[in-house]
Amino acid sequence: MEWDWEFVWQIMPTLLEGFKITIIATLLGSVLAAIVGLLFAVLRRSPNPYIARPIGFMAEFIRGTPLLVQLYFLFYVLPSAGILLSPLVAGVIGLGLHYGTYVAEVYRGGIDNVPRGQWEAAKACNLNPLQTWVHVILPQAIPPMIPALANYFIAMFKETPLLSAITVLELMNQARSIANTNYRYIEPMTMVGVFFLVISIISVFGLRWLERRYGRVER
Amino acid sequence: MTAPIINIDKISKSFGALKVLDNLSMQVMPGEKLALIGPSGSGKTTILRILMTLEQINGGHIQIEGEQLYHMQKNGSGLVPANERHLAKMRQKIGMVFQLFNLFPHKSVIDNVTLAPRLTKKVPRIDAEKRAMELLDMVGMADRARNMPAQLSGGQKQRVAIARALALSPKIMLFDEVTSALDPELVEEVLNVMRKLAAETDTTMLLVTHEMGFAHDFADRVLFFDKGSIVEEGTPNEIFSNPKQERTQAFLKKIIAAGHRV
Amino acid sequence: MTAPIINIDKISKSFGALKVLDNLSMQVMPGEKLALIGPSGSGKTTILRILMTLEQINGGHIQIEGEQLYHMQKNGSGLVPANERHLAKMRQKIGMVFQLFNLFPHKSVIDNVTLAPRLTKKVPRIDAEKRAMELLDMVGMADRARNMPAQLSGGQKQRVAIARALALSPKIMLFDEVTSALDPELVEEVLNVMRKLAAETDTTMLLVTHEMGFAHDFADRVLFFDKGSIVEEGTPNEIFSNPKQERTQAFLKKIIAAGHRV
Amino acid sequence: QDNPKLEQLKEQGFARIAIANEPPFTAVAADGKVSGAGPDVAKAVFERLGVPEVAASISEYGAMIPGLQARRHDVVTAGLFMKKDRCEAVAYSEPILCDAEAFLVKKGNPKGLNTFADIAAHADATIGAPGGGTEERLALDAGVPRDRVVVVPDGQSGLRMLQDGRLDVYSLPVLSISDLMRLANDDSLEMVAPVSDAPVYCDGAAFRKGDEALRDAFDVELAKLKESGEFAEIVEPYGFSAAAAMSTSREKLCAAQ
Amino acid sequence: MIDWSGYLGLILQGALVTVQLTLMGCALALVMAFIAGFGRLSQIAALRWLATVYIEFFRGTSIFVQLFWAYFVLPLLGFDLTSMQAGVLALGLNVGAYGAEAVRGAVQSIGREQFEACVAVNLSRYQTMRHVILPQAVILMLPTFGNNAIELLKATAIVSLISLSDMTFQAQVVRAQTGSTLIPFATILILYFAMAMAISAFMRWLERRLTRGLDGVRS
Ligand SMILES: Nc1ncnc2c1ncn2[C@@H]1O[C@H](COP(=O)(O)OP(=O)(O)OP(=O)(O)O)[C@@H](O)[C@H]1O
Ligand SMILES: Nc1ncnc2c1ncn2[C@@H]1O[C@H](COP(=O)(O)OP(=O)(O)OP(=O)(O)O)[C@@H](O)[C@H]1O
Ligand SMILES: [Mg+2]
Ligand SMILES: [Mg+2]
Repeated sequence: MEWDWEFVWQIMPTLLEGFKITIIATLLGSVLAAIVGLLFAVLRRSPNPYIARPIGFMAEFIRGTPLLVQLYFLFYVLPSAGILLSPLVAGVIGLGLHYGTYVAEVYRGGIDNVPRGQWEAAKACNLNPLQTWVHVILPQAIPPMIPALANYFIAMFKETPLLSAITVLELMNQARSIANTNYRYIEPMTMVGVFFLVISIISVFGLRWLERRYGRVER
Repeated sequence: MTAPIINIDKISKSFGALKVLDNLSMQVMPGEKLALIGPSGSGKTTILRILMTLEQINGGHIQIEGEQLYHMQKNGSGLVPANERHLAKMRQKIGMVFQLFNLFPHKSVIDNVTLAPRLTKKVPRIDAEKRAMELLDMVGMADRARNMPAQLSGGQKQRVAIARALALSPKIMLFDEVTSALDPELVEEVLNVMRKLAAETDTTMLLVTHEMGFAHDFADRVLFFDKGSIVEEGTPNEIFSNPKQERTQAFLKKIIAAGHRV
Repeated sequence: MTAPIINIDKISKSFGALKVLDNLSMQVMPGEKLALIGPSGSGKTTILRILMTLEQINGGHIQIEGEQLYHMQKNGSGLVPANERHLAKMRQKIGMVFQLFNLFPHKSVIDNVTLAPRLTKKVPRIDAEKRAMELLDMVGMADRARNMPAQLSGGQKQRVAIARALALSPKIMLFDEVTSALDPELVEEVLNVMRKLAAETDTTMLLVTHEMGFAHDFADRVLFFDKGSIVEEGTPNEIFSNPKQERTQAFLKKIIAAGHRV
Repeated sequence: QDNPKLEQLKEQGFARIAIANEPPFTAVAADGKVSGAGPDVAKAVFERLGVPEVAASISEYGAMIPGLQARRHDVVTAGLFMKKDRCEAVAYSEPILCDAEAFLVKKGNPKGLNTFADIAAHADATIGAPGGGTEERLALDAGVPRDRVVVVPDGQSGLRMLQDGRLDVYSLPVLSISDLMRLANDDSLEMVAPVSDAPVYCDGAAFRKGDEALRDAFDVELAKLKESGEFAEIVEPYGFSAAAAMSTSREKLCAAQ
Repeated sequence: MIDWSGYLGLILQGALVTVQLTLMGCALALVMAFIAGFGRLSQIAALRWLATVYIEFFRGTSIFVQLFWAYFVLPLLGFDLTSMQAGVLALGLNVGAYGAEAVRGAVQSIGREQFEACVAVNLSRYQTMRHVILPQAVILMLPTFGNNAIELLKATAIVSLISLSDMTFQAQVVRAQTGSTLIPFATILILYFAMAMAISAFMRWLERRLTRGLDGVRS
């Protein structure tokens, strides 16, 4: 089978349409993962074992099972419990939960890296726990985490094709639909690869910049 | 006779199996300047950290200005462990300066000083900054108010840390080896600030130090610690020139041999 | 007169813009014990590292036993930079002991000593271990042969490192501040081993040290370095008791003031 | 004779067939055994051709023709209905299974959707169909915009999405819809069948272009099978009409738009 | 009456395929990780470049795209792969690219002084790697390898989309045949989690074994 440039141009608008959804899913998924991760990280540190343990197990479980199956679960099983999610919402929740467990580890590392003396100084300044978190710990913990977080968000971007399995019309699904109707796989599949590669290469440079900008803390 | 501002009553403290403080009692009078000396591991830091509520005690009681620190009255029926709210109230009376400064590295010098008043006492920014500038001026750091901590030398950091602790106007100040992490040539600038502080305010001060000369000049009273209890106490002259206990003598001899001025 | 075993001929070495060695020449006779002293940053370590082929030179020549170190003859037509094979051959003549021991942490003491002979000289394990035990015995570490390096003190590690370097029977041994990473009470045990070594073998030895007293006892000749060149050289007595150059005098004065024995 | 592909299949003793995960065209028993109308016919014909076994692999509709082209299967027997452009992409045998199209809708058909044109005309009605399947094409051709044609991976998903109100219509052949309704046993659903603006389609065994010789040999044995009545015995228990398949031809079906 | 035990058997057959895929994928990934990891450390610029291209390509394009490419496009280019081979190839090459970075990082984190000690005792480059650097570096790689293996296990679920009858695929089949969604999906979630736990238990055991007697060497 020969490569057909004309066909490539013809399918480009459709692919771009899908790409838009891919980007939206990644952005929303990242925001959700950032929030979910924080919840996981903070709850896992809870002194109450009845909170910390189940949350810990849940995070392990989510991290140990495939995102694809989790998506099926969210999309096909939850409705029998009366929770009906649109494909994109289910997809974003799946990405957010799954990557939230990774992000939680990044938060944990970042928080553990804030020296104990900072907690103690906050106490000596009589800050309450919320003030300590907001004004002392998080501002120091978050910047060094940014490169690692960005890394996971890029990884998430590369997993968005899984959303095609729950009927989200993102890049991969558009490509498959093109392939199905035209009986040509080579161009759409390759172009999807190119899209991902281009974004990845750009993000490698972005990451380097983030690492230079935020990677180090001066104390 | 006035009442002690700090009354430590038979407290004990263990880390796991290690008993660090054993049935220790001591009193501090308002405005008193106290130096705590003794060999490494004798529990000096631990006492300060307990007063700052950074460590829990395993037994005994502490009163600050007659009020329980780790306990509180429960509707007349007796003492119960203090809750966070009670501890926060008690902490208002106490400030601490750490060996490693523990400045907030993401905040400028002035923000380090104003953070606590603004958050805990809701002092308006403008007032907090005015007061902070006075304090920074006192420690000789007014011209560095907009710098970040990373741009300062160790001695400068420690002076800012002192200003930060003073910003809450505590009645009691705790100093834990505030010069021992500094390069030798920077020690004096911090000690000068502290001399000035001791002379100018009537804040009660507890100082842990290995600088015997400074302890001599600074303190009204010196406590010599060993293995978690007070072996000897007295005026600086009594302790440094005429120690009665053998252990105190041995400790001072070792310090002198190591080249420290007494 | 015999030929020098090491002939350094106008070498220079820069790190980026920083010129560390400038047109330096020196000779070492077989069996000679040489001490290299001088202020920090004067290039002492760099010379040893160049001899061990851990750094490249930027110009000049070095001969070991009359053979080029960094160059080799190319079919009569002239000198070309040495290839890895030539370097490996030349390295057989040289051993080095590092300031931080650099033992292989995943190998037991005896394996550290036998690894190189077994791999590079294909010595059978049984022979290699026999020789290793002799060497470990000499450095007083025979009873620790089966220990892992992590279980040893710094002084013990350094003695094993010496045995490891000796295991290849090099003609030249390089020692770079082998005691300066050790706790004071462990220094002597290493120096004793080296005294014994100096007395018992006719290996050529180059020693970089800040222990002037040891340099005095150990060396046949002392070179004083400053800023990448040799400022003064002579017998230990000449250098330590009667230095001619002002810079040497200043350096020794400073060392004595810091409390080191000369 | 001159049929190297058939010789090769005989040699290896089995043919690789692609099937869909869609009863009753195909069925997988609890022991993993593949049955269903399509595979059963293929099995019978190949046996007669001297190829004793078939190795079935389940595939998405969209992946079948590319899979055929990529030599992943020797033949597709999955209810892949004959249409003009498909006839150009693959070499079909004579018709095997025929079925009309049906809609699965909520009880009472609240949006009144009886044809593909109805869906196109409706402002926000969504239809679910297998990706690359006939129904997707029909919907798009009828003018339903892409974002209202949801590509559904399999029948159970479609059923589910309809029950959950994510779809207004789920479209498959009549027999597939019936089977879904039987399994679901849900009386809040009903079937619209046949859909009047969709023709009755028939599938055939689809071979790779270039394997026409094998296809022709297949046709010969298939004709004999139909003749003997054995064909009807295979397909009718699954609900398919043998007569429908025998009354039409590849030529006719491929000519239709 | 649905024959649940039969369908459970079907899922277990799928589990077997998943295990096979994981094992073979890990084997390929391990080989690629070392080849590419050392490629990046090579003194030969062309090898470094080649390894970098491999790593960036496989990390940059989604595993999903790679799998579809291996399955649908490679045969068109004349490479005939069974779906099992395509799955192992895509998974192994993808995860190998991530592993390569772990190999490189671990080797580089062994201090320069170990390399210098090897020069001083005249070991060749190969001997240095084989006897001194690798034994220390492997221990540092293990935690990352463990995570990579779990990522690979999870990625095997994607092969269900190219019709390889792995566990997820069999769950889909069971779902289509029985009409039940919850039971097959819950079952495979638990099985995946059990496999992930088994992998991490194995890696912990391996780490303990390899670090035995090395206490206090590195942390
Ligand atoms: N968090 C802790 N966990 C366990 N042991 C501790 C902890 N903090 C202190 N200790 C132990 O308690 C003892 C007293 O410690 P403390 O820091 O009070 O001594 P110190 O008198 O301040 O000594 P130094 O002059 O070295 O600072 C020591 O033996 C120390 O090891
Ligand atoms: N790898 C390197 N890159 C850049 N500069 C270097 C490097 N190694 C050494 N230098 C510089 O070369 C100069 C000489 O260093 P060298 O280590 O030889 O001094 P030294 O005499 O051994 O000093 P010391 O007594 O402190 O060990 C120093 O200024 C040092 O900073
Ligand atoms: Mg202390
Ligand atoms: Mg040096």
